[in-house]
Amino acid sequence: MTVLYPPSAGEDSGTVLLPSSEPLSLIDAASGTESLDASVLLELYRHLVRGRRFNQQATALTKQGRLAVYPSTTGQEASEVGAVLALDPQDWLIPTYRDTLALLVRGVDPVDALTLLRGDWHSGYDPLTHRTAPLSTPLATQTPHAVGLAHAAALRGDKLVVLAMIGDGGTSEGDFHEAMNFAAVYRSPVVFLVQNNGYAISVPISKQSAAPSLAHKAIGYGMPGVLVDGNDAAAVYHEVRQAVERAREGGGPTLIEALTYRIDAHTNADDATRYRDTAEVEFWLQRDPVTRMERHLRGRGLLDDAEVARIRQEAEDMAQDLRSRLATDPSPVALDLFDHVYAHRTPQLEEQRSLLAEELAAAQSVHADGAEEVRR
Amino acid sequence: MTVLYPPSAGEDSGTVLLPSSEPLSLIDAASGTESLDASVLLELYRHLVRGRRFNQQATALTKQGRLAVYPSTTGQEASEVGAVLALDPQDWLIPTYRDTLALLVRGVDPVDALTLLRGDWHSGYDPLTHRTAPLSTPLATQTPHAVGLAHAAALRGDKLVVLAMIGDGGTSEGDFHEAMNFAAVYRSPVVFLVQNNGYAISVPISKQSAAPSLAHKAIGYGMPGVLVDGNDAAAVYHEVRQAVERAREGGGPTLIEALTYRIDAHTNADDATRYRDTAEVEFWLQRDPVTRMERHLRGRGLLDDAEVARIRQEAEDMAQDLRSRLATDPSPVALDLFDHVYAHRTPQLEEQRSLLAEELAAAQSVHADGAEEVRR
Amino acid sequence: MTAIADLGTTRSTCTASDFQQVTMSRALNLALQDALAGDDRVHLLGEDIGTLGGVFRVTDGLAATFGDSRVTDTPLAEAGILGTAVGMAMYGLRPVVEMQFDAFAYPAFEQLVSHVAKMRNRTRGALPMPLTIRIPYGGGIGGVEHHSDASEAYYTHTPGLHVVTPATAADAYGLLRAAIASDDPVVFLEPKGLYWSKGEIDRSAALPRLGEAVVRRTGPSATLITYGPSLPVCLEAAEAAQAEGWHLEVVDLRSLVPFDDAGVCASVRRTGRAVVVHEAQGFSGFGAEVAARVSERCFHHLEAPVLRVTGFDIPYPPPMLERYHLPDVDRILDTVARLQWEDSTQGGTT
Amino acid sequence: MTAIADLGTTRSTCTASDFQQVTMSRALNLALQDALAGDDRVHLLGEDIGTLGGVFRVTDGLAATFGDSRVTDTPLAEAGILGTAVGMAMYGLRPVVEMQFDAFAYPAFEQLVSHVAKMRNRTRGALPMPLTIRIPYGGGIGGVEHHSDASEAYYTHTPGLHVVTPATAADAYGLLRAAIASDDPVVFLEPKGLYWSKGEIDRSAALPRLGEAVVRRTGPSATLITYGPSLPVCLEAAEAAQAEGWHLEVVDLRSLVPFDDAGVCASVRRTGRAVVVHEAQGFSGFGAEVAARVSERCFHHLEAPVLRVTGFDIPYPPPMLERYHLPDVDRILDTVARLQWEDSTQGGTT
Ligand SMILES: Cc1ncc(C[n+]2csc(CCOP(=O)(O)OP(=O)(O)O)c2C)c(N)n1
Ligand SMILES: Cc1ncc(C[n+]2csc(CCOP(=O)(O)OP(=O)(O)O)c2C)c(N)n1
Ligand SMILES: [Mg+2]
Ligand SMILES: [Mg+2]
Repeated sequence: MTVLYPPSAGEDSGTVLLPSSEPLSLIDAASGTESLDASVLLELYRHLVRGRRFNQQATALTKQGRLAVYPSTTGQEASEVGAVLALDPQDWLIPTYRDTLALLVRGVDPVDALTLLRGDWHSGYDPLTHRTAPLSTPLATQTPHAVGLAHAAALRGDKLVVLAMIGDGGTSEGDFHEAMNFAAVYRSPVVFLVQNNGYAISVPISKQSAAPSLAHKAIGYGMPGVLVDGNDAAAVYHEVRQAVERAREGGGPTLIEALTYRIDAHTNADDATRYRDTAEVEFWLQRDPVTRMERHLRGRGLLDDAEVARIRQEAEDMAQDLRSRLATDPSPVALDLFDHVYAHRTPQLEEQRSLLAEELAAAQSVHADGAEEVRR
Repeated sequence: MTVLYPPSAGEDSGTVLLPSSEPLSLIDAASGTESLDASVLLELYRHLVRGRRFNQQATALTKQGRLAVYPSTTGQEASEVGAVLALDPQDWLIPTYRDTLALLVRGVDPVDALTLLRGDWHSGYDPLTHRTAPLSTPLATQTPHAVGLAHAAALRGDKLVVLAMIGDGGTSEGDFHEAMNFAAVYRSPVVFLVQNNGYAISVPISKQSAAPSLAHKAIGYGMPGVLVDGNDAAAVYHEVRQAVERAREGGGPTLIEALTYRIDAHTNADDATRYRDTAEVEFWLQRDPVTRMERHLRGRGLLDDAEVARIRQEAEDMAQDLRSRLATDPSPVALDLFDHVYAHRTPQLEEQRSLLAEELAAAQSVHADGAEEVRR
Repeated sequence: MTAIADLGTTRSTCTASDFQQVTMSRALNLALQDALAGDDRVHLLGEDIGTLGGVFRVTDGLAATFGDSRVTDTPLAEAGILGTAVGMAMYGLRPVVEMQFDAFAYPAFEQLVSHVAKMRNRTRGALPMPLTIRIPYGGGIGGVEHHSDASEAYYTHTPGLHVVTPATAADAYGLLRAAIASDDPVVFLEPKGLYWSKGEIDRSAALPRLGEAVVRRTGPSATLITYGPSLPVCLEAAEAAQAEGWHLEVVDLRSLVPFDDAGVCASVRRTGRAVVVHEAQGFSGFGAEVAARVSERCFHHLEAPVLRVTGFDIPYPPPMLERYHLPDVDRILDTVARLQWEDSTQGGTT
Repeated sequence: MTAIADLGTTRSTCTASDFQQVTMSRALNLALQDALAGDDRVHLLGEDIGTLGGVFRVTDGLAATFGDSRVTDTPLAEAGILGTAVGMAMYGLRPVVEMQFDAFAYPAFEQLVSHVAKMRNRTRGALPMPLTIRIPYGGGIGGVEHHSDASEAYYTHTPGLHVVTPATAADAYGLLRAAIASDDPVVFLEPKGLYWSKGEIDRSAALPRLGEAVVRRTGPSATLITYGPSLPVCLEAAEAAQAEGWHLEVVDLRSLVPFDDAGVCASVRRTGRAVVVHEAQGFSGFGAEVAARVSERCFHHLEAPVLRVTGFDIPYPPPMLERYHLPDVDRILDTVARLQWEDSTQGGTT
């Protein structure tokens, strides 16, 4: 009879789950990251450069009206890149709304990754091919999906791990709590990555949480919490990789807080000067994740000017390709609106589809007549 | 410029918030509780005896069909009584659905406390007089109310503290998480008391949480967490009192987990043998909160047979009074259904009220005629 | 009262046979059992559904038979449950979620509206949501507040969901099997007041198609359009109406979404008069949709406006007052009496 | 297009005067400012409403003026925000909550339905909920999914709530002040597509009574019944309809709950024909309630069934397709054309 509770909780049962008290493992002094292969570091760098260029290009495209909106991850590339590269192909990625860059790292075509933000459909890539869920706009709601997917895979005996991404603000939502708890109770193979970029739109982390760190939240669920320098791609990669491996071996979920900073405004529509000063941004520009990695690799002799130029050119080509492919507006088909609501259209949707089809045909014939638009 | 995060989190920032590693301060060995006044202990005892008798009586009344349902706190009296007595009159109590006993301790008339469960209205006491919210049936939803109330009082400069009660199962709900976080961020004067009675209906705590204790959850919000023996009224009183005083002095919220056990089934409608064995119940009967307090008081020479008899008689009188006052069915007024939906009835409710009034009048006249009930 | 259980022709019952006389609760239990046995992608999730067998015993014995990985007690968090089920569906499973009571499904509202209902559409069909969400609903069982809500209108207004509700044991079995087999999310509303009503089920019959109403009683005078918990009271009213010379037709919608326009309109065109009956508060309720579309589609056949008998626009009453709120035979007949019989020959059609 | 801003008579504007020509966003801002200044129990809570002034700038400058204890940035958790506001209301304050977008109010659904709407009734009036819940709603602004839902029907079906939506700057000011002054909870739906439309407000006028519709344009042929974001398009349609010989009356409901039966029916009895127009998906939408009650109450005055022009029964479309979904002038006129004009003299009443 085991009625005593907590059954096996010794004196340190809480303490061991706490994040290390030296969370900021700066890249140059990193212990675990030293062991990373040069090829991994170079791959991280390549994606950082590409990611930065993508962020710049996408932001530029909003100014040209080619994208409805773009939430940039400039400054957060290390977290986006490091976390996603730590996954194996069979693993799943469950991103939040800001993670367009994570999609790219996962292999999604940049144009398809931008469908939501361009506005031609809600999601533009095949989630099954890429093992990547659609970007989740309602904050934190994606985290229980990650648990369910991981749980399902575990039930089926498939050894895959799910990476759930979320922002600091998102951790305040009830869904995050419920997902963390389910994952811990089911010991599901999920890695929760919180990118703490200091703000939820205008609200600073100090108004969002009074916890010593967001990683400390892990302890209340009985899972390990890790605080990592989110501007250090190698450190993020290393910590996520460790958590992924633990999860894959049946060790259950982990919460990782990556401490980073959103250099751009919340989206192109936001005016960040309303709520933060430039000195703060300057401070974080000093810790730029792309520059840091480049400096580190050069310092270790793993990167020279020629390679940098080659990688930059590759990123430039991607940007150029993106520009040209987004230069024309897509023509989404209006009648598609009715085709995926259900597996089969209901009689009501048939009727409504016919109505729209008639309207379109009428408009078409007016157009064909070359006449002024008149009442259908 | 303070962009480093966590700004002041030192090595022990998490550890200090952890519950003590010796959580079960058994009454006989309690340190803090030794300092309690004898009068407090006797008052606790009186309420324990009364509470136990109330639980028995209410359960009996369900069998007689006088109550629709009763969720008993037999076995949990120490937590109900100890926590509520720790409040001052100006403080507020925000109970969850099981806490009928807490209402009594707060001074609510037993019949009024039972209105919800008797079924004549949703709540039967004046929340303002008693500074006690209605029993909250949707689990955990009451916890943000507690924060709002405490926050409002703090904004108005009123030094009151709010006690929010919740069960172990309720802590899994998102609303609990959101409330804890808001309370911590606003440093609101709230004490969250989780009665961990081992089960949420049939679901044992081991399926509810993987945390070392529920008190550990406090750390993820940056508030102190306390694990207390929930079958020790003095210990509960002591810990809640300390948290209340800290909150009143501006020290912010506290999470207290009271480890206890639900001796009866979930409600009279439940069959607990489906999910737990009697040996488990037996184990907890050994730790009966009423007996323990009695033994303790007798051991300290604070209680003798005469006083025990007097207190038991007082409880018996309360039960007798309850029985007789519940012996007849109340006659709630049907037309009241329309009177409190809004401050003023809408035209639609006026119409609907007239319809019902006509129906009632028609039924009445049929009745007056002594005729068989026929179509109105 | 014409009990729902009396509807079918009674055959001799034998445990091993496909035909069984059972309560609705048992019919649902058998549907779950057969679905679990028939498809290993079916997983049940919910509060107290395992060892306890659910507070209404609908999942009784299933965890013992299929194990807790198929029939899983979850932590107490409805958004978490439904969100987890979404993830499981993304992986190709067919989760069946139990919400313990109607009002306790509200915490999952965002998951339902923003994900369950939209995931297929969002991904152009790549991530269908073959989820079933079982919700006991409605009153009449003396439940305290939050235990008797009739919340169907919230769901019927949410594109991407099917909304189904049985009124007989046979439909409970058949429609639940069909819901689980559906590639789309189905909100399956179980009239808790009818859990212990009995009827005959046939476990070998072909599954019904979702979206078809059924005429439970024919009659030329007027049509009562109803569903779920209100079917028995409508049948009782129809029986009583005969004394007044009204021969009422009773249509059981069964599927609120998709809606059976053809079936409903055929009946109303026959009778020329219609009353919609449901327990939920009337304002902006599902009855409004029924009345609006029947009025629009059968306008020239209508001898009188389509009337509604519904709960009042108030929070669900406490147990001792619920009978004043719920549609009853008298209120239905009073309403039928207002169908402007003076204007035309009774039961006449155009 | 007959812009909403053109409705009032224009007076000379001067900053210090009570009359101002302002955007709806600014009108709301002024209403909040005046409410905060006039009653120290008024507190604003929401995401980004402080320093940022809200994503639509409705709370711009208020935190600076009144301090963050009156205008408070909350953590990101809508149930927590509304639940906190419930507690504040219990203590006698008058919280005004901002939900950032329509679909992001869903996490607070349980708090809204099970507490905000029911607390007064539960306690026989002892704990009223003088709460205002501001929700920007509707589409037409090119928002990505979850940013354009028209969720009014969920709220109108919930007894205990008032549901109000302005379509002009003047109503935005007046109705919001009235909502905050109300002793009952008001879901205040702000048509986000009209935030930048202009109109004249009068800060010294008496507050409007909640529950009164207004006729925005008179005409004998048929009544367009609408509200919020669809008012401008209805007025435009009415203008265009003149070319076809139809003189349309346009009723702006303003208050969905309580509903102005008298006002609406008076118009429909005058015209004999009605079309209900709203952005939300039609099925089980608020238009169903309007159509059902108008059909019931004006049955003998109706020359044609009450028709509806609404969004389709689909998840809100992506930005590039939203124009196909939203009611537009052509679709309204096509629908007016279906009002069976052949049966009677145009614009005739019975
Ligand atoms: C449930 C919900 N509430 C509100 C919003 C509106 N919103 C979009 S982004 C955002 C801030 C998110 O902050 P954080 O989680 O820190 O992520 P970040 O933007 O910093 O990447 C808000 C409030 C939303 N998308 N979903
Ligand atoms: C939101 C919500 N979900 C489900 C229920 C149904 N329900 C009532 S009590 C209960 C178990 C509660 O367990 P716990 O929180 O441990 O409290 P206890 O019953 O042990 O006092 C459940 C699931 C509810 N009341 N509210
Ligand atoms: Mg952030
Ligand atoms: Mg419990």
